[in-house]
Amino acid sequence: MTEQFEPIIIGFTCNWCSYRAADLAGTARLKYPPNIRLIRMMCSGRMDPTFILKALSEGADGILLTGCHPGECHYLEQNYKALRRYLMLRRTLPQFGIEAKRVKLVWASAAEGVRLAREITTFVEEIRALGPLNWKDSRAYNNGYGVAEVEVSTEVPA
Amino acid sequence: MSAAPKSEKERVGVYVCHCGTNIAGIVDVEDVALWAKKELGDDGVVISRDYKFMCSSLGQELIEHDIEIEGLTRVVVAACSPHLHEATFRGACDRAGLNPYLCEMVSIREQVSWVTTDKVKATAKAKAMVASGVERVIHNEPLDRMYVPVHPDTLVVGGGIAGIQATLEISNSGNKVYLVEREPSIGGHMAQFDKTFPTLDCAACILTPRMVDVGNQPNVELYTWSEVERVDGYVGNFTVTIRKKARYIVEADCTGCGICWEKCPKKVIDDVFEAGLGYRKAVYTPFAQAVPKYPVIDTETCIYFQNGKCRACEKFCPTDAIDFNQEDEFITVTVGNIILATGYDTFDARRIPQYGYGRLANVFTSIEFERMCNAAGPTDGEIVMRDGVTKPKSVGIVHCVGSRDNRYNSYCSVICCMSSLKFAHVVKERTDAEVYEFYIDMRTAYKDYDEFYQRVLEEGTHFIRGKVAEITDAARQPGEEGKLIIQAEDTLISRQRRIPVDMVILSTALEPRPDSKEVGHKFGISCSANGWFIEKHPKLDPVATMTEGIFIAGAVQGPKDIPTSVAQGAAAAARVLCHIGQEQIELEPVRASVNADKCSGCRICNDLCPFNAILFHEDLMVTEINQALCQGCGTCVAACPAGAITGSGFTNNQIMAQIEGMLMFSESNGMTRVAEPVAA
Amino acid sequence: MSDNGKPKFAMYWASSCGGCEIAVLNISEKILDVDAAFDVAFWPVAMDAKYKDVEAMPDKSITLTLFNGGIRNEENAYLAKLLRQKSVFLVAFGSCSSEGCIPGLANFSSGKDLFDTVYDTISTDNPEGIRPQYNWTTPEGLDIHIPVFSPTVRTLDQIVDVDYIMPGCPPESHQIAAVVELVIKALNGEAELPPKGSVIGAGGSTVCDDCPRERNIKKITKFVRIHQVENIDPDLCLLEQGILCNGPATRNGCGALCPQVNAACIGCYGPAADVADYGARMITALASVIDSRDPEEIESILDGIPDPGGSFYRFNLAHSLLHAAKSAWVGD
Amino acid sequence: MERITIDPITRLEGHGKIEILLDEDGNVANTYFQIPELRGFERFCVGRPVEEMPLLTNRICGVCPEAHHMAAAKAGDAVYGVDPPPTAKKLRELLYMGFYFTDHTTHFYALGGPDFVMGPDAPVAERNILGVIHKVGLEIGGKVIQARKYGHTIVEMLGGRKVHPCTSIPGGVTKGLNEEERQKIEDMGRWGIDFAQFSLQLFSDLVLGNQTYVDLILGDIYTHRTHYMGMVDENNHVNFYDGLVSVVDPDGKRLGKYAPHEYTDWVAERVEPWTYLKFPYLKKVGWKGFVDGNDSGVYMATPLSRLNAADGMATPLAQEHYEKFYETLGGKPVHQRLATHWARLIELLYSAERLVELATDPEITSPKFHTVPTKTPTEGVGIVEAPRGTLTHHYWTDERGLLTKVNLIVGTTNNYAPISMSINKAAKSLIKNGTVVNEGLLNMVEMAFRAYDPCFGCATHSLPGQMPLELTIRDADGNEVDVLRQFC
Repeated sequence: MTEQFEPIIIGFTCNWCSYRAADLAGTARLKYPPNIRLIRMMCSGRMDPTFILKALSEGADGILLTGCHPGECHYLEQNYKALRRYLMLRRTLPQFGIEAKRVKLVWASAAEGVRLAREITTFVEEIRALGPLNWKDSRAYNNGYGVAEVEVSTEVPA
Repeated sequence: MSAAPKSEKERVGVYVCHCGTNIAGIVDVEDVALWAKKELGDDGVVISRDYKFMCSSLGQELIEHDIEIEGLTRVVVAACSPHLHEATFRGACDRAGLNPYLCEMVSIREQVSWVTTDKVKATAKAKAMVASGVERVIHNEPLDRMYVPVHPDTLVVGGGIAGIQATLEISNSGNKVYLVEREPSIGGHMAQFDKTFPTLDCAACILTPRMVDVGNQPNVELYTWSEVERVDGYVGNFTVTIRKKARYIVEADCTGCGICWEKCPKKVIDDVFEAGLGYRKAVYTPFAQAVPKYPVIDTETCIYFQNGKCRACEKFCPTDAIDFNQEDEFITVTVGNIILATGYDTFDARRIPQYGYGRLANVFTSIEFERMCNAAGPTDGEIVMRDGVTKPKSVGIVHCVGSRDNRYNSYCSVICCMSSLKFAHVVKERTDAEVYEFYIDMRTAYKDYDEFYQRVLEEGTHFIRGKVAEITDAARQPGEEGKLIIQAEDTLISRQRRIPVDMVILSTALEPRPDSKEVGHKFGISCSANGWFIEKHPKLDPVATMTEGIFIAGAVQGPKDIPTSVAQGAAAAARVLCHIGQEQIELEPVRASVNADKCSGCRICNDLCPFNAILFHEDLMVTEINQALCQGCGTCVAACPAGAITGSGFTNNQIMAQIEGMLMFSESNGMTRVAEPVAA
Repeated sequence: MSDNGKPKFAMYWASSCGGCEIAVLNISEKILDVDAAFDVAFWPVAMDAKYKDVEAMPDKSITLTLFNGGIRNEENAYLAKLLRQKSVFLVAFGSCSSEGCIPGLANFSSGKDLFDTVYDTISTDNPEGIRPQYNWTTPEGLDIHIPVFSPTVRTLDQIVDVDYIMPGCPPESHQIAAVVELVIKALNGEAELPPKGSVIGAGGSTVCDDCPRERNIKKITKFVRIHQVENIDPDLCLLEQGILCNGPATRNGCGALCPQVNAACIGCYGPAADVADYGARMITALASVIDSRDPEEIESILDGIPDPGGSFYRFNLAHSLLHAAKSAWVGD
Repeated sequence: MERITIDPITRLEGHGKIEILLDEDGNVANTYFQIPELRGFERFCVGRPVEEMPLLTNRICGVCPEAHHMAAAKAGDAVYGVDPPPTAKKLRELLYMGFYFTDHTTHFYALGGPDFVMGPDAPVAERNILGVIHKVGLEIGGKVIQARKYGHTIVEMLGGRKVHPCTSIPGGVTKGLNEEERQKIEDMGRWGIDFAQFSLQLFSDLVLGNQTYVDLILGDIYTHRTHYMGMVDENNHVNFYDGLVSVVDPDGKRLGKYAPHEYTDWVAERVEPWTYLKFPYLKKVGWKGFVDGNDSGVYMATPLSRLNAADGMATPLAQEHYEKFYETLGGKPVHQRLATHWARLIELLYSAERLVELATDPEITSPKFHTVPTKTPTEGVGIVEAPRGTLTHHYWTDERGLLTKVNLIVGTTNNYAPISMSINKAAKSLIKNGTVVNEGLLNMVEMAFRAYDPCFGCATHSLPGQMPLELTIRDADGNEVDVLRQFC
């Protein structure tokens, strides 16, 4: 049997809610797949689409954005900005041939360790189902490996 | 395009904590440490150690030693969550003379060992996270903690028991307090009550001395019949504008003798203090022991203000203290800290039509009943039905009216069980009526509460566990005529029951003030979905808010009883006094700042800051960020289309490098570096 | 240095439209200074010089090379490497060589896709599905060759090390004139050249900085297509009128020409300094000021931007973090 | 077999490549003129909003972005089925005339001029504008610069930018014209009429007055009997911005006139495996290879073609010269490629006259310069006459006005076949039995080539292909006053 695909997922967390939820999940010894790697920011409002594109271009297969529930942002309303940026980015990614589903936004309060662990587990499976994104290879390809030209030269003309 | 490379090479130390077996049990910490030295050497890792307990003094000394002897310029500690020990390790760096913000923690316990079962994968993930920490820390910049001087004066908003407590604590310590109260007198809801549970001592007897103290405390500047108009500035230095509504009384001349309200011909129903059960005059003080003693003229009902005649009060006032031409005053004060104790409102029982409040005469709300049994109240403490004479033969008390009900408020109002028990006791004490309590769960936590419950049980009150479905006057069975029938399912015997009574008391829910959102915005703090103000931390920081220098106390943060409100008032005061004592406050240097040269004045960011830290200079057409007001969320940093805003502590370079680090090594090739493609 | 002791100057177009050359010409009398200060060593449109002449030059013998046009085929890539080798200062001149420009939008498609479209249009008579052959033998029995097509459009700095970047489509003539002046001064030791890698001939902020339109606190409730606007207010910020304008994220230097004739900035000067991804800046900025908290309402507002990829990566797809669509490198 | 490769043909166009294959006897076996690049606008414009096409297709060519801007704008109007207000159309045409004025001026003085004024056999060093100035006087240089500046000023005034204008949108334009600007344009136009007449006078003095040149023009080397194409107004007069496309055969017989949306009935493009560029030909006649004659679908689209395909010019002065043109060259159609230079000057005069007509039109300053489209967008074709030939943009969109398909047949492309033929003919006539290939040959090839004023930037939507020019003006003491380079 072939080895199953292990996606790499970058998660962006809010210092006040989802990062604490991750702490809580740990303290409660909840188990979730090791495919996710979390980055802490002060607020989901710090979420810059650049970071998502960066992670995807560096080889991540999926991105999980997390923030406080609507109305409960520790900075009052910044998570709504995160929501809007997320919705707008999702409309752009497909034009790059990247499934919008590879980027997901979930709300998780500091108390919701269980929820966060569950969301992570679900997301890892969703990305596993989508398969690898492999953007790093594309960069290699475009950064001018000679073979790139040769490959196309044999392929393009009829 | 990757994070900007650093010119001079940093000397990075990596410390991998075993945390006993908490980490070492799953993550091969020795391997991680060795790997970091080998694979991240090119990135500046010169020392990489693993140690049993990094947070122990020996662990910390290890770091200090390496900084001093090995000349580390950056430190990465792979251990537990930064929320536990970031301060610890930053402290260690500080002691060794390294700027504390050049230290990064990566959480390989909460985020790796505790949540992962596969040891190989756990170790690989730990490595990736260490790499991200190293790549990030290289881009960390030394940050200086910010200090702002603290103005010793304090503003307390809300003159209920929580606000009074806070005011007294602070003023008694010798510091000035401005106490602002919306109503003509301080005292709040507590002043309306008759007795307080569980001790049953009279509310007025314990409250009024405190009110008087406030009135007499020279350090307190009391502004009743006043509201906060606007708040500018930041912790240590707020500028507050107070609107002092016109009383039409010259306070300097008024002795509070009371002749004016005796003589006033206009009698009006008092639906604030007396909850609509009693009367007051057009010129009035809400209650006898009001502080301050000066009355207020209610222009809505005053004959003179309505049709220009009368002026009886003016005629009879012995000190000519009436001034019909008085106007609202605006007072601006500077304070270092603010305590919000604006309390709660009660649920409008009309919203549950099947309970008949407002339709069925003898359905009362808890506040109405409080006034009724108050010796100073409209019935001189007599418990009577609406007709004002008949004593009830039976009384039904309904819990959770508007609480624990998804149609209204899902939360528990905390105090209703106890006040309902108190009502039952009072009814028993003053009448020979049968008392029926309808409850969902009986919640009598805290000292002596359950004992009080037992006592009421012994007094013979009937307890029916079940939510009341309906209160009606439609008699169906003999014995129901002329009565109020309470229909409920008794879930203990799982039977529908119809209890006919003469009087019903609805224990109405506590609700946030209707204007809590606006107030929150005015002070730059946030409300939860249901409108209670959010504390900085639900357990460890219950009276602070996300906004430095703004504290909350009492029911404004959520339903609570008097003891807790008092405790919170004192707690908030303690926090304020701590600030005052420090004379200056240290602020986290995680702040945003604008590069004026890069700012195009597009104004994209101008509406993004709920703390009003972003201001636009029309003349220069550039945006600036007030460092002290900025809370460091980074939203404007992420929004700036020109990349003109930097967020210290979480710069683009730091985060981009962190991302690179996490993806630099691939598990598929045994966590060795993925070669960057070379340009042909 | 050439025989006459003047430093050598070169200008080359790779895959470009020629607008950059026109812009250089439009500096009119400043051309005199170029002539006075430089000896034009290689400028295909202007003077006779074959590739072999350049190949013959000693390394670093050309002092200043303005390279415009993107890297679309092996010939472009070869010239890029050749001129890098021969030049002291290599300048990525204009949007194509620095950001990829409009032709960079080709990176949303594969090379195969491009060929299949172009050689099979409604007016193309090509029943045998002929495609250009990189190597072809003529009936006369000789092999003739056309350059191999690259999988994606690349920018100069993705091929070789670049000293300076001069943005714009094309760079505005007054900016070119200023740069020429600076370089000449520097050669005479009268001025300092900016540090390697700097963007030259542009401002340090974004287009709004130069835009005379009135601006208020941004709150966007709708996006409208410019041709659907009844009367464009000539004085109010276009974004505030719902017209998608890239001014806030686009480096200044042009003088906000387009907004001044009621046309939106389309981003030809590329991103501001230290910006990793231009499109991301537009997305995050616009999304931040959309005036709604309701996902459905937000989506309906976003419907006003029917082509986000094209609108936000119009001039810089080739230089974006993702560089191209997956199809471009997968090849179909 | 021997081969001669001219690669790159600098001073002709940026990357073009000519392969001349000789047979054993040293005679030309065949020539291959290759265009080595492609950008694929037809593909990557798909998905874009149609209102952006005037901005995107601008970038096909930085030499004549105005032409693409106009064709795209007209195609956009057609897609939305919207008829721009008269003022909008006139503003667009006004901008376009400004562009034509600059473009034709530059070409004649920069490229065509030297060949005639100095004579084709004059040494290369002299056969440039400098030589021209020495011969005819210093002040011309100043005038040429003035003419170019005026044209660019008009383009910037109406298009917002000197290169890549940005004001045309479906339904009209985004900016109107105020009285002050109008007055400026009128003045420049009037100056332009004088300049154009002066140029025609110069041409007749220098060229027509000189029998060798006349012989050269009428000589066989530069003659091809092909079909001709050009846009005409309702009176069959030459028009650059709007009208029907008229097609005439080598005998001058009009095969018909087609509306933009009918272009596919008339034009087809052939693909050859040895070049990226396609070869358009007349569909009705069919492709017979690179050959002359009534049966060959090869056609030409240049100033000469436009005159051949029309019945006259729409402005009085230009009309006079139109008549003189055919009298002098022996009736319609004129097949001699070098006559294109003369035809170009007649168009120069027309563009100046038209500038004044439009600038003095009472409607031109009206604030009604845009109509908001109301119909659902579908499909549309826009055609204008680019200086280098008929330019066709054809768009298909979805109901949101996003492009689903794009087809472009661009100016110079029309002339790819005839240019190849001219090169071939020039080579054949100049390389006989191993004649040493020298500068002379290249010059002759170059002359054959120049007549078309080819711009392969347009042609391939890929490759800049302007003719080079270096113009140096010196004062009496020989000091440089101004230097100007232009490649179109």
